[in-house]
Amino acid sequence: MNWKMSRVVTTIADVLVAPIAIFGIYLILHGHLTPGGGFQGGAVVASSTALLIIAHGAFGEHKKDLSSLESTGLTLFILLALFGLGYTMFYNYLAGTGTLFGAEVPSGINPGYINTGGTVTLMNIAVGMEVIAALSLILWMMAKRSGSMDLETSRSEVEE
Amino acid sequence: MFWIYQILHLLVLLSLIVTALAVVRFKDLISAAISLGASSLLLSLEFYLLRAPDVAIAEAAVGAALTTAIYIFAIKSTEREEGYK
Amino acid sequence: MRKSIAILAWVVLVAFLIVAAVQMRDFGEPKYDDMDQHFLDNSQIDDETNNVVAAVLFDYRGIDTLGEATILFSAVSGVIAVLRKMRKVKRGVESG
Amino acid sequence: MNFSNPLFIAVVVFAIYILISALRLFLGPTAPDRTVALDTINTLVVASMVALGAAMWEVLFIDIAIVYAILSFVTTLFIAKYLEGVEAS
Repeated sequence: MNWKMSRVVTTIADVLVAPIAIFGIYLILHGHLTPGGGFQGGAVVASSTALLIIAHGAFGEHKKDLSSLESTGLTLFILLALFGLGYTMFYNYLAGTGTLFGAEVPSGINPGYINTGGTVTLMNIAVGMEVIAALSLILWMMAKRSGSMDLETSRSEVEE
Repeated sequence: MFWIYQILHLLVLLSLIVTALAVVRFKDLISAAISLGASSLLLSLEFYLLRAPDVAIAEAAVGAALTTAIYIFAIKSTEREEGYK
Repeated sequence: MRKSIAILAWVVLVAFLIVAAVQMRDFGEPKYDDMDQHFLDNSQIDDETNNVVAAVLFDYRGIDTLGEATILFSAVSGVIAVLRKMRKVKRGVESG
Repeated sequence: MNFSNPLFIAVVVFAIYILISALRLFLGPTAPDRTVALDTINTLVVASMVALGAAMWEVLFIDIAIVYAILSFVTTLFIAKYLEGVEAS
């Protein structure tokens, strides 16, 4: 596994990375309306990272960036939970107040609006940040430290 | 016509048993990883049939893609054949 | 001896599974469903979300999600701690 | 749900094909055979998910089929790269 993949795979991976990441971000942002949420969307975005790693190799030094992104997500999640502590923990203090993500939902069956949800939407984003960073970091560390993904040689040089 | 849904469950669960048995029985670890991916995919289809789309997405993303990738990195770093040494 | 113990354990496990499968109730009919009906009725009023699963996951049962996120964090910490010094060893033993 | 929809019969046929492919995955002598069986199972699962989403009249269930189709490509790519490395070396 010490060579780059062929040009067909590299091009297809480059084309496919953006739709996968956008679909994962859609799953995260619409977590309070459709099936999905922070964990599922984060896993989909992390699989786009896996596609990049398999096509181009585990290049660069991203350990500190990913680690700090993960810590930021978890801290944001805990802070959002703790801000509702005047009532109980995880109290949804933004729902229906008209501020950020605070619009009111008409009762009954309706298609749903993105500007609702209160802290649920923000917690989806926080958990999504954490899961993206955590799964990407696990994959990247495994690929990098196993020593098999440096990708300094191309395939034809290996065959010769 | 509800029996057609029951037949669907039966077929998917039977395939799940076949692939899960393959995971345990294979000595070739890469074949076991492939079988684990197939088992995870069929488990996701079963969640889909039970109308739990959230769990189906999570199972497909984590079980099928990321776990297989991590297992293949681990097999690449160690040995392919299972054995006692 | 080991084989007979294994067969005995297998028989006991299969017996318990058969008893559990016979006693299982139909899908979608749990024994207690008071909380389910409360969630279905009140999630649009309490949380302003249309997805009841998201409301349960992040508001009613938020502590469980916090535990899940903490487990993921500790898993990543374990991976980093295990794989941190592997590079030095690889450099000393083999090249590439 | 209306179970008299003919799409359910199509999904039952897909499930029979999935069972046959799972048997090939169990019996296949080499790892490339099993990879091809896994890819066949992936395609059949995506097709049955789309058919079930049409039969159950749920638009959102198509999203899962899209996720599935994308992620199965990544899985197959990983396995193929490992097998390629083994055969070359």
